[in-house]
Amino acid sequence: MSDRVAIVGVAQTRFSPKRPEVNYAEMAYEAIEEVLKNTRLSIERDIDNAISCSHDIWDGQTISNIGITDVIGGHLRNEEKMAMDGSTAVYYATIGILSGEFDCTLILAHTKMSQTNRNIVNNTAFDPIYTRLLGLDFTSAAALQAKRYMSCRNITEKLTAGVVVKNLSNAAHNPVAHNKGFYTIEDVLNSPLVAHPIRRMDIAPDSDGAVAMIVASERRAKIITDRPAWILGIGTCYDSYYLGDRDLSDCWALKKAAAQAYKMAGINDPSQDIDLIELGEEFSYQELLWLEGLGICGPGEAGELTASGLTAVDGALPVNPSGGLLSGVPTNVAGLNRVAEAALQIRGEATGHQIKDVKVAVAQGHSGFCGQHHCVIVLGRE
Amino acid sequence: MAENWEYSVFESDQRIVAHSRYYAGLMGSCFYKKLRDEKKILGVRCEKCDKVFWPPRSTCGQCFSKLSLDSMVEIGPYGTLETFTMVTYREPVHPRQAPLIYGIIRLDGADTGMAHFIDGADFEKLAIGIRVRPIFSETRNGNILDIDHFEPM
Amino acid sequence: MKRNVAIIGGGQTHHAARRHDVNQVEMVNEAVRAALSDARTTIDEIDAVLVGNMEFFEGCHMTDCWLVDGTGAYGKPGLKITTGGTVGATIVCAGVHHVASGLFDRVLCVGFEKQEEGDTGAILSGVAHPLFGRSMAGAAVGYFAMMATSYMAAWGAKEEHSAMVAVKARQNARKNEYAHLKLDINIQDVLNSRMLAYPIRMLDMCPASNGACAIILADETTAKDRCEKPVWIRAMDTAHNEQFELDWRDVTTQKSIFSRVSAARIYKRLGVNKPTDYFDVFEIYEPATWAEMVWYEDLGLCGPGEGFKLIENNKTGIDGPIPVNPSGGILSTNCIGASAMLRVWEAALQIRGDAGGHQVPKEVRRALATAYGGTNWTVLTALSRNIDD
Amino acid sequence: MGLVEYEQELISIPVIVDVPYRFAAGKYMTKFLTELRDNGRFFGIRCPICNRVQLPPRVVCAVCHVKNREWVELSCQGTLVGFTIMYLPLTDPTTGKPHEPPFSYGSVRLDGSDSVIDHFLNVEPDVQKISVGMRMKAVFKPREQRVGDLSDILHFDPIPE
Repeated sequence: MSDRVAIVGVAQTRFSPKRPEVNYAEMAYEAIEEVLKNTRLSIERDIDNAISCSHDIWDGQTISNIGITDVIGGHLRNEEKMAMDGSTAVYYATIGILSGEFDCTLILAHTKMSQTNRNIVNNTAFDPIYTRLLGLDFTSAAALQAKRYMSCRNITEKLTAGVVVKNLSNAAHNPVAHNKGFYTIEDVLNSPLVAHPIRRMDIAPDSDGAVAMIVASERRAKIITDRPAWILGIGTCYDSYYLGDRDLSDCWALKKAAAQAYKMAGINDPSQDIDLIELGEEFSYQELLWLEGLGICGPGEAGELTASGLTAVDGALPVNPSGGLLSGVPTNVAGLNRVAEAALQIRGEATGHQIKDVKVAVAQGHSGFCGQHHCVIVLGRE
Repeated sequence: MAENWEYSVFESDQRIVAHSRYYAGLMGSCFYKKLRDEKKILGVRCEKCDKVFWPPRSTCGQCFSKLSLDSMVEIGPYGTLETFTMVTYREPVHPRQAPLIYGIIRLDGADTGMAHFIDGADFEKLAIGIRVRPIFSETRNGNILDIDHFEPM
Repeated sequence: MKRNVAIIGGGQTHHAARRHDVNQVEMVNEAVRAALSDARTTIDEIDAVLVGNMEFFEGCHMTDCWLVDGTGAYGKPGLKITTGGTVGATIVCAGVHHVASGLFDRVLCVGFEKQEEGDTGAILSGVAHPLFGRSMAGAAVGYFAMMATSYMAAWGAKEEHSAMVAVKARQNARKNEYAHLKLDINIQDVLNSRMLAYPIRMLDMCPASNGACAIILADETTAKDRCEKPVWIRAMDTAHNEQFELDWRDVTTQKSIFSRVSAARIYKRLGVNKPTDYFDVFEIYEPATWAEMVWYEDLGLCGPGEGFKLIENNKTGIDGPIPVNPSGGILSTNCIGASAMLRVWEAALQIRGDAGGHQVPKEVRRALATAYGGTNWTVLTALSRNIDD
Repeated sequence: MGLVEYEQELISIPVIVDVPYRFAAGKYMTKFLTELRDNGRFFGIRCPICNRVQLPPRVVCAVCHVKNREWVELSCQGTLVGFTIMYLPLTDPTTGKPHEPPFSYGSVRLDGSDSVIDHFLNVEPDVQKISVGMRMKAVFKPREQRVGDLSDILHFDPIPE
């Protein structure tokens, strides 16, 4: 990119299974207040655009950005709500700044998963004509993908359990995570089957929380911080819709999204050029499948790669040192938090789980069941 | 303000209930009428891609060709199991009681799969690649539950 | 903006109360194909697809994923935005940013609503805060009714004035082959229509429509290369209003109001002194008749309290000096996710001279489109025929 | 092909989307709703910068981008600032039945507040009998019927001059 855009500030609420004492606006404002304080920016003076990320049906409110207009600084000003994973908000904020329209954009993603039932909400993402009446939800759909992927690629349940063990122990060092601890592969394999082959511990738990981020043009970024996390590449891509349309053991759309982002960032060999990855594993198998989509290894190789320790915090390519989504990050917030964690690593601010010398980090998020829409963001220190 | 907070947490239980009705369109109506009245399953062929899609669709997602009603072809009724899972939890949106088995079935003559229920066999006996056949519902109303489930042959 | 952006094509469905012959994917596809054909472009040449829709109205989550076959988004970059009634214009705004960024040359923007499929009443009551007002089920009609009583009390307008707006919209719609409510009605018909909330009658409100609109945006090189009549997007401005203070219905309020603030900003940016001289046609988002008169005033087409005189003197008719909504507007067609995009597209058609039966009988160099949604939000879009105009 | 009839019935699929929610009122609305329910009192919140008293209470003053802190008890009396006569049946949430139209409905600005409450007006549904500027008073349901919602207010009564 000829003009550059950078992440200049990040704030996360603590993530929690349930925040009964706050409504979603108050929860969102915790993150907004924090990011403004960290960057010493004011909405009135500095922020010229706001992008929020959530879904009406999760929020239980029609046009649910009504509920955060006040706290995000939308009154008489610009605000746009994306009904997608939060990673896409970073993508769109970058485009907004590159267009020359904006200099400094506040991004917010929030969801209180505790206030409703994820399976009922997600069932409405299935088309009402051919699939919704079957009662499918994201867990049962993911299980169909997991079964296909694991069978076709000879991925054992031990290998996916390894992802859980790694991410939950990583989360133990992340102060905002809520699902964490030191478990064994047996612990994971002994947890109850939810939808074969997916077990309870393979699933990202329900969480409440919000993440706020400020993205700025190069000119502004350099004034705001001496440690900007530069957005080097961005990419998104839609896959086909129906479960039966796709080769579920592959993730074609992620490959296309990654190709766009890598080309822009000048990444030729992702397995060598990337120092760290934060990706959206709502289910443990997704970490392996997405790693293949991100070009880190060939089809079916991600399981052994993970078992070898390559993706551990002390490995050559740490993946989800924050604990990932398995550590408890709400839907919609998920991808924005991936970008936020990658930015914290680039900025050297990942308290408790900082990886040494991260120069290039990749964040990935997805929307829809089994990854219908993918977004890839490449961040760099330079 | 937070210092002397004398109020207990206030939560309110509510529902949003929407009565929706979704139209299947001309091609979808052909599909459901054939299913309901004749227990036949239709897909649609894209000549350009040389592929047969289920569910039928009036635009090929791959090449954006317009597909007409004349391109509808009968597929199945037998098919091959591409993947499956057993769901152990219960939700009000499920039309049948857990544990229930979902599968994706590629019907003979089609290039894409259909998600549906698998029944009539022990879960342990299921495997990717086995042959299955549809069992149609006794009463059929013109929706996807007109197929009750698929069972191994 | 770093690059100039033009509308190089667009299309819409024939909007209607019932579209039982198509599903959502197919309905959207009609508009997309119309836009591609109008722009003489193929889907392969589109770099990104942006979708706007209020999916809660249909009871569908993540519709953008379901619609990939219809929108042509399969294998392409894209995103979905939901900002209420404004969303169609917000999507155009997002498309403009995409093209201006230099990363995309041709972007397809799609807005739609298939209102008959969902439960509009249940979902509209969900707009209210769940713990403050939702149980009262106030409904949009009550809001515009209060705006109307305030307007009548403050400025001395009569129910006949709102009826004139209602008649103008539906008579204009009769000239627009795509419009939904094409009614050959007169003032008396409006005044005889069923009272919903005094003084708002059935014919004072917008219908619930099924329909879609698609617009293709391109950079300057592509536009000049590929399009005979590109329409340039000169400026856009968005203003929201805070959650609980809905002051638009108090027409005498001295507070800063979204509509006036946004108009002032976009006029300043373009150097507009007198909007009625600067713009040749207006396509505004008027969910109720009275809102159209308030828009006249807030956009500066007349002074405060003079809006009803504009309609009384037929200034805003299709052949008047300040044509407003020659298309028939929202009062004739309201497919929420498409509504605000239709304002932009209809404004572009006027500039191209391609509006057909509802083309205004004068030269159109510039046009202004407004949007309305949420708790009093707007997006304004200024369009021109000449790139440096 | 003979597979398809062109003159055909059009299939539609009815679906009830029924989503449960447990909404948290949050810190600000909790005090407002609890006081309304338990004590029949109204509380607003004052912006430390512009001083406007907002109802319902909320975390941030949207105009000044600052956190609200100072609670203000409001009167149960106020002034009518807008009204309509509703001819559409609105559902009464406490009974689940429609509120029999026509009825009067309006916005009342409580004394001491800068915001309004929209509610039923206990006035004959006749435009000649309602006017902007009328003084109004909140009438509450009996304590045992109150749940912590605006429907705890039965309606607003006009205050005789």
